[in-house]
Amino acid sequence: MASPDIRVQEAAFDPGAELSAFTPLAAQAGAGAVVSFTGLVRDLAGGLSRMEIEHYPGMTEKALRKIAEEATTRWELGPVLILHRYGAMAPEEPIMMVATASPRRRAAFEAADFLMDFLKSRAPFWKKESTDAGESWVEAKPEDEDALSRWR
Amino acid sequence: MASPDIRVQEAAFDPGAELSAFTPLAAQAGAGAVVSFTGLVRDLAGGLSRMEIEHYPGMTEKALRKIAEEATTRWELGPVLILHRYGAMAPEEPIMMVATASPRRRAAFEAADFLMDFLKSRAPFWKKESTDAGESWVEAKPEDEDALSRWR
Amino acid sequence: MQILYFAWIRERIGLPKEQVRTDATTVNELVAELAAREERYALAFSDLKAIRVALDQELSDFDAPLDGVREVAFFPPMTGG
Amino acid sequence: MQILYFAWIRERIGLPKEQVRTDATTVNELVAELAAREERYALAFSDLKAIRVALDQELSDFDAPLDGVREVAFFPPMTGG
Repeated sequence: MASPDIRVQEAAFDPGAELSAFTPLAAQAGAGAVVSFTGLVRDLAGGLSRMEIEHYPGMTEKALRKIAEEATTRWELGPVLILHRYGAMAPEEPIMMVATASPRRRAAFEAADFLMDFLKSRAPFWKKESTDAGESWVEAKPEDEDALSRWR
Repeated sequence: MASPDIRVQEAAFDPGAELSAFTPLAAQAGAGAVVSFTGLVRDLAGGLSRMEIEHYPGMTEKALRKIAEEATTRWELGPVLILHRYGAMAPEEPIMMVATASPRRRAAFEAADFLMDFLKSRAPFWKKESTDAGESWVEAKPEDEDALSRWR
Repeated sequence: MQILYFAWIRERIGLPKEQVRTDATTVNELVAELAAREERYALAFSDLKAIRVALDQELSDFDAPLDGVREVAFFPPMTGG
Repeated sequence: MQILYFAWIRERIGLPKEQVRTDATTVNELVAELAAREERYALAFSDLKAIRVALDQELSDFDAPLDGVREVAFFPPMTGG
């Protein structure tokens, strides 16, 4: 199996272009099921002017790789993609994406879900929102930490 | 909320191009989470030369629309896409795709999973595989029918 | 009444659809009528557990009444996705 | 030992990182030393439940030993994805 495609980048990306590149790799690996998750900058309170993501350069790729490897030991997976941006981004822009592929649809779904749960709470990214009212760090939700218990 | 985008077509499609078109609609609808599932023709036994999908023209779109509407009543969803091909297709080609969008990632995942479970067992499509050994209709798996009980 | 057949049921019977006059009041009665016609019908309907039925394009049951139904479709369990 | 701060901890302390000489044997001892330095450190470390620690880029605990550790990072719970 190919090693996971892990990218941590400042540049914007097109989720569709990523899925176009990913799908043939999945097919060639014998997968019949491809699941993708894309996270977008959302203007929750209204008036969001931008989102800034800080990360821990030395640790980030390592943490993502560990999460991807854990997924590949749990499920029969073809290629795995994890792509996460840092820096400044505007509302509605894609922040990150994961894609999984498997011979079985349940495995593809579960693996993508797993990657997202662990990425949320175990990969060193922090979001800061800028609105008319000022800047504030997004607080972690208790349910994000709780979600990890689904995978024990 | 926009009505679900339901397409039943013979023509090939590009899952990436679909995701590129879907993602901005999701963002504009206030969704922060986009999930896609793509099904590919898989050469299970080796030697698959083609897959043929028969469907029930009058019923198919109606059944897909009903499944999509059930999903939108269960979860807070932005746009919903269900695209399914019929006719002849080659190994590794995309057969079908669903995409969901929601403010919450769990809702986007669950809705896509739900759409797939119901599409598998409640939408009138039948697959026939052609190999060197001849043609054969793909048999429904008991676990596909069982999967529906997850959503009671 | 229009009757449609799909997948291997269509192949066994050798027809995608046909117009039928019937006094059957339920799907089960209709199936019995069809199966009594010819060997190929009997063969197609030999295992009802492997067959699904739709009445006017809605999935239904074999004991459902046929009152007012204009289109009956028989097919194997679906295998899309 | 290199110490890194991220997000609001970085902002409260006013530094992304610093080199520190310490005899602390656990993360807890190191935190106590830092908090004793100045008000801004005390403020940053006032609620340890809101802080996570990584030792040499692996998530760790506050009672973990610092033997051989070269890089300690303090940050709030992650909010990526």
